[in-house]
Amino acid sequence: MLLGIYFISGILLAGLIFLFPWRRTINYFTALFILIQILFAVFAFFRKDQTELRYFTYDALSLIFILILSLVSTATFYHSIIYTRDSGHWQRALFYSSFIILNVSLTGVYTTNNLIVSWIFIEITTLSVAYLINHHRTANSLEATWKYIFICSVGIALAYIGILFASSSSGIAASGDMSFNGLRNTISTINPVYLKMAFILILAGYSSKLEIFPLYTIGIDANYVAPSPVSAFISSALVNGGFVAFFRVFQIMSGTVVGEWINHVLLITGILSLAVAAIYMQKATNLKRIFAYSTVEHMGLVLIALSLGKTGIYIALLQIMLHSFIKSGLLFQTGLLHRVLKSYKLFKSGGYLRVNPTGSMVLIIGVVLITAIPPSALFMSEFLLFRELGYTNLPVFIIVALLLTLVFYGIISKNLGVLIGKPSQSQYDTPEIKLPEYSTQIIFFSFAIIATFYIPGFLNDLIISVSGIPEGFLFKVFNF
Amino acid sequence: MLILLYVLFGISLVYIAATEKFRHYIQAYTIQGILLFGMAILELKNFSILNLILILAETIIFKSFVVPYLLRKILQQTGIHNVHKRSLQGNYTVLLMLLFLGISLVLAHELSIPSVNEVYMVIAYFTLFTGLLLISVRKLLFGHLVGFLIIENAVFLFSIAIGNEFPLLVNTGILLDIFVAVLIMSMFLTSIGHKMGGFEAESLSRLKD
Amino acid sequence: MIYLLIFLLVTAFLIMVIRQRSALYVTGLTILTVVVVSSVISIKCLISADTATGLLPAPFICDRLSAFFILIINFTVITGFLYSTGYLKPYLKNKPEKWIKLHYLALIWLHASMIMVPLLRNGFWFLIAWEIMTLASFILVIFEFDEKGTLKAGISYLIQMHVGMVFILLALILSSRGFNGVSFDNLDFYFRHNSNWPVFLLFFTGFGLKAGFFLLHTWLPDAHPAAPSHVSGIMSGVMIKLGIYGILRITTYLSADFAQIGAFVIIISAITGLFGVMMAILQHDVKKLLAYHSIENIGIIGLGIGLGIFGISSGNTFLSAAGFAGALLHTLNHSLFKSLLFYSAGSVINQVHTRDVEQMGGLMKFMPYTGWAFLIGSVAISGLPPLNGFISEFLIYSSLFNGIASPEFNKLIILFIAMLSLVLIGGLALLCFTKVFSVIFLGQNRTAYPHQPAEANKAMIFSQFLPVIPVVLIGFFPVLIIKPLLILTGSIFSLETTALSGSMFASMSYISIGAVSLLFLFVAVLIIRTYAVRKYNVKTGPTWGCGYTAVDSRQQYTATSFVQEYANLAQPVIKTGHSNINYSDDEIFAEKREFHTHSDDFVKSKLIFKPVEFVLNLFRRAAVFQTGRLQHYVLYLLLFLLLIFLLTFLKVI
Amino acid sequence: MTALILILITSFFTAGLIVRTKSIVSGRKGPGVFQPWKNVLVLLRKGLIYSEISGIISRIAPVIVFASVAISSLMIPVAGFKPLLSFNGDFILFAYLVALARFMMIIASFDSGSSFEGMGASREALYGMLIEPALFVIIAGLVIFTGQFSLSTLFDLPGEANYNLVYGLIISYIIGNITLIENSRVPVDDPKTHLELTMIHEVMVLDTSGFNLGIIQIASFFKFAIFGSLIASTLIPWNLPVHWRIILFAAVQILFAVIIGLIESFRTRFKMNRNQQYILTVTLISVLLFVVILFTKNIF
Repeated sequence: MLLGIYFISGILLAGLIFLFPWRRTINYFTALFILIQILFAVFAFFRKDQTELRYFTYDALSLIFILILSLVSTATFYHSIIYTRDSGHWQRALFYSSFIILNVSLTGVYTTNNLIVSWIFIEITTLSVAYLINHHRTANSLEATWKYIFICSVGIALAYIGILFASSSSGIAASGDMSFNGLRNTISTINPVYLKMAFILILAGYSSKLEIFPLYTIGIDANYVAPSPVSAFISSALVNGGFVAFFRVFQIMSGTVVGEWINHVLLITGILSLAVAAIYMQKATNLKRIFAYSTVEHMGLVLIALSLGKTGIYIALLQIMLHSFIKSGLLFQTGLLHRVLKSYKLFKSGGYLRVNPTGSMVLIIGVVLITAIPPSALFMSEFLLFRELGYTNLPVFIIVALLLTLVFYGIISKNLGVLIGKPSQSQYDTPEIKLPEYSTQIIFFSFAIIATFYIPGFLNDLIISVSGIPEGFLFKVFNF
Repeated sequence: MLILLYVLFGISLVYIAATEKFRHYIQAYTIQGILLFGMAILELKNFSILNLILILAETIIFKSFVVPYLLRKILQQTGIHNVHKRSLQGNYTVLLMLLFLGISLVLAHELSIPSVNEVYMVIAYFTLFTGLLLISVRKLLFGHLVGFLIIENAVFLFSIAIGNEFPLLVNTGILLDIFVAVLIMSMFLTSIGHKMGGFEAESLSRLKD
Repeated sequence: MIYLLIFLLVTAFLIMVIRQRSALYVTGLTILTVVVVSSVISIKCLISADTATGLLPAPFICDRLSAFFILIINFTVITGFLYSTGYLKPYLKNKPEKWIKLHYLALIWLHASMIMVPLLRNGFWFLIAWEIMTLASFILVIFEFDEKGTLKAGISYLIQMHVGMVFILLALILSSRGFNGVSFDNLDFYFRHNSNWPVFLLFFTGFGLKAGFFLLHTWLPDAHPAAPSHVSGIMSGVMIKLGIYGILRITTYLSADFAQIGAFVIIISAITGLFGVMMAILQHDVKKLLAYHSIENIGIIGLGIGLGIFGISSGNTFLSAAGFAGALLHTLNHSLFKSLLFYSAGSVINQVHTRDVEQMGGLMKFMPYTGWAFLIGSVAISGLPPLNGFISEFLIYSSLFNGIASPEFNKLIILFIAMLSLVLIGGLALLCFTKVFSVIFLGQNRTAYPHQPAEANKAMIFSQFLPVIPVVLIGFFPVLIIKPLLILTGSIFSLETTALSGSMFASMSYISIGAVSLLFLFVAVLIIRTYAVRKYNVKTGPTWGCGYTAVDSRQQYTATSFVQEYANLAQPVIKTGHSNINYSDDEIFAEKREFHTHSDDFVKSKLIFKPVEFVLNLFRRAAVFQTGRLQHYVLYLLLFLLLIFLLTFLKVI
Repeated sequence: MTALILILITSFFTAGLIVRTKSIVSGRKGPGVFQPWKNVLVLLRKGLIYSEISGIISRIAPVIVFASVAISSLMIPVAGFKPLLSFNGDFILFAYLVALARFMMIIASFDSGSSFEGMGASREALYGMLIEPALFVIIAGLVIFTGQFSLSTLFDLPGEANYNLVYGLIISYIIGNITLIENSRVPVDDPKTHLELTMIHEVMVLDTSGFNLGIIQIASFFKFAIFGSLIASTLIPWNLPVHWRIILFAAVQILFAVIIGLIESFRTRFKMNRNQQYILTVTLISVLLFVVILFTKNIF
């Protein structure tokens, strides 16, 4: 019922925006939607593990991501208001309506308990995010959008074939029960070869959403051309959507006979993603592309973590959660940077520190956090990751450490260039950035810092219940 | 009867791979839609009336009418008719198709499971590969779109082959998704044509480091 | 931990919002608070017999080793901060205000993290403190980002520290397999059941990167010149010592392979020391020179540690106790005189706006206090009596000769090498510091100064002379510290030092006598001289020019010429390159020309830069895969699937 | 105390003896044995002239040079006569006090801003650096040989079981060479030359005058006596009666001075760039001695 209200109100509001396409009304409608979304998130917490509308369940995993979504989308909305200030009416209407649909569909992806429904919602996110990416309607954004839709659709088609393979066992086909539970129950009857096919197709297909190798490229392009609030949203909430869809399949399959094979595939994919991110980052000349590659890197780490068993799942969830906050904060800040420096290009911008000291402080904090330098809580998850790797797989440890160092170098050196390098223009416009605009970034960043020392109990419980590790695990490792 | 449909489907794929006129693509695609409808009817034994309507919508209406209409409209708007550029000679494309057919045979044989008709799988794999091949070798965006549509056909074939009967709601969702995807893609295609004055994939390679 | 961090975060926020001037006070106050609290704790810790665990909340553990390092850190940070109040004044106007505040903030964090590093044993928290330390110092280093090369130096520093962190992490993780937590305390168990040297080597690499041992030192000579002087002083004085701390900490856990480890440490330290000082002599950038001297001193400290480990292997308590004590004392001493030297150099640079010693000269007249401070530092760092550098080198020498006296051939060779290198280091350091002191402060200025140099301001002078007090005290009265030092060493490394303490005490008292009588004799001769020449007016005349009367300041002996013969001698190891422009044929009247020499660090150019450049080039070439074409992206998908199929088919995965 | 007195006495006549030897060999009558000291006494009673450029360093450095050499002489044993300052590791203090003197000499030479004095300083610093290992290698050898750690006992070679006069002679040879280098004598340097370009020690004191020059001269006399005493200690058995020891000591000192005089008479000085080779040769010989001692003690 709750979800129904949420869906209907979302769709209604998305439609209403077109009926009343004025700035003020649009903002009100979207604000209303955001409010509904937050309320939904709150109520969902009280309905943990209940199923609604047959295909949707508020399990621990979905609750985590609904929480992140509602925070990120609130912030995105706030920044979008400022960003779309000068857009045309229809452009803005399209923007917000797509944004609402995107939110709704992401909630669908997070909460659904059905393989196919999850697939449907993933496809909707692709379609709805297209208009957000194409907001500027320049040649570049058209190109990126085209690539995004096309590759995503091809990828998702593959994923669909994968799902078909997964359901190929006699039992599931007969009952037509494509819920995750159904799959879990019948999975042992499926031919392992088909399972492998299914897994690899789903992984490759969803890699476009997950922003990992092989289909990471479109994510980079999309991040690059999209308005920066949208980039932030893509890098966090949308990527999380891909993760949830993939993770549910993974969690079921990892328990089977092909579990080990899956771990190996994940390891290979993760390292490939990491390598791609590390190598291409060195050549990137655009701030947003660098951050996009950093997303690829983090998702690669998440995959590597997933291959490490229960603790790995804990690490992956922690990593992806923190990454959502930090990366979206960073990209919001990058948007503000663009307003000052007028460019994301590294060789065109510089001296940010002089022009916008407060903003550059925020950027510095963000960069520190994203590179997992303490006090970033990412350090905690990466520490755990390295711990597991050190115990189980030393060569991978070394490769990952090397690649991370490269990434570290890339991010730090390129950002420093922007921060304190030589400005190319003699005079930048005086920035008109009000203090509240930094607030979301600062809040997100402080989440990421505080998490090093304190993870809220309910959140920790949720992550633990998803990953299934023993209760006192963290205490033992960290002597909290 | 069924085997004839398979063969016809395969021929249509080869035709698409070999031809150089977009008009022929559209025609072949229309025929494929009808063929798919036939296969679905013949394959699925016990279907309800609702399901029938759905399949009808999916194949005949969607694949044979709406999409070809859209495609034709694009062609009219842009005035492009021929594949005048591709990265691979037509001969090689056909040879590659042959290779893929072989691979599909092997794959279908290797991955066979009792409950699934192997011939279906062969044709499904073949369709999938053809779609991917088209995307890889064609240099015009229109060709890519057709490639994507063929991949969607492959998906349809797989779902018939593996024999899933998804609940109606879900099926509608899938249908709607694909439909909207194609719709949006064609819209973007048109605007790319306007913006960039052409459909060459070359012009869409500026986003890189 | 949490309260401390909250406190620091609140200060951080406070500093960012308040005005610049108050920010300075807040910084001072915060540093003072941390200093007082940590000093009290560490003194308690030093006094109490057992390792006092109850003093601090959970993740912190204080023992005497950490207490010792904390006290050193506190002293240098105080002087550094005081110095910065004067040093930063010219920068206040032309740097963004936020940047200055960030600098203060980083200073606080650097201090706090340096205090935390020795207090933490849990690997996770330790690494957090370690990384914060790196980050804070990085921000401090790139303070003058407008200068050429600063950023590059800073980034190279940051990356190398990161690599070092990975080594430490790896070592920690490897050694705590089978434990729940990752902690140094697991080493005890690990070392008792496993081969010791591989993990020790990993730790050594990680900590050695911070400390600047040979091959791992390349960040040091770049970062120190780039940093403002107080930061160089703090970094060189204490931060790199935390690398030493780490090595000492690991050493306390060792339980086997002492001979191999000791030999390794001695050899690498000998090379480090020699290399550091050999490079230092050829530098004309005063701060770079001092940075290379830090490497040299790390080598000396490392010799002490190596001797200590060596001593354990042969059961020679004297050898190990004197070695460790020498290392500890030299750590303290170096923090004193190196910060002193960096401060003085900073005062000079502040006045003459160049770091090139060849453009200085005659500053003793303009800045007498700074000159005196630098002279004292130079004498001390050269290890000359009666200052403190001598005392620690004396301890290390004692340990060495004690080892030599009871020999086995294999060990003897190593000790012999150690001795030779220590002697050579001493001689070379003398060459180096006579050069740098003379060229900067004596004679006349070689080029015109941008403005008349003036004495540094009071804060700077005060903080320059603050370290002089312990430098002189330890130098003249080593008797006062030798017993506590040996007790400290004994309790850290669980050695029986009472026997050693007696003979050492005797030696030290004689050294004190010698030093004091030197002073007395000096004063006495001065008085006699005054008495002897009382009838005459002390006259001044022109410098003897060998009959040539038009002597001017450009004819003075320069730093380059002073070390010319040495440079020729060192040519096989350190190439000194020239850069000059030849005359062309159509040039009838010669244009103005420049000639300068430079000596490159072959480790940096050959072992670090070349491979890195190669790899980065490779990566740039890898970009051909990024075509921006949609078809290719789909092809990647196919290739990926193919790869996985193949791997599966070949049973690789 | 006896040791100090003996060193003092030695310092009074060695320099004169050298000059005397040289003059006799070259067929001149020459000055008296105490002429150098008379010169010094004259210097001590003269006024001071400083360079206009020089500052405080020129004024204090000579005093420190003198003081540190004087203090270092307190540690030198004379054939069994205990020195005043004697403790484990005193040779380190000794070596470093000499180095302190060198440090001060060098910076003092730079203080006047001269175009010559730096040359001497450069050479002094380099040669001092190069010769220091030789001294330490000898001491290390002696430490192995005797198991002692103090100058007052280290040089008691003749008292050791495996003693052979050859050791004493080699050590004397090395220390003799060290003396020549430390004191800038022929063949490393010619103190009587009048060309600033080729001088080492003398060029460093070009701008030093009067009392300051005097005490620097005294310091160099001291240095002679110190090394002479070390040679004597290695050659004379320490268990002889006191008077024998004093007589032998005097004989050794006279011989030492005469030999130096002879060397200065008959040898030419090296080209400046060959000096390093010479010094390294001395170091090499000391390492040889060390190896021989290793053999003797069956450590090899």
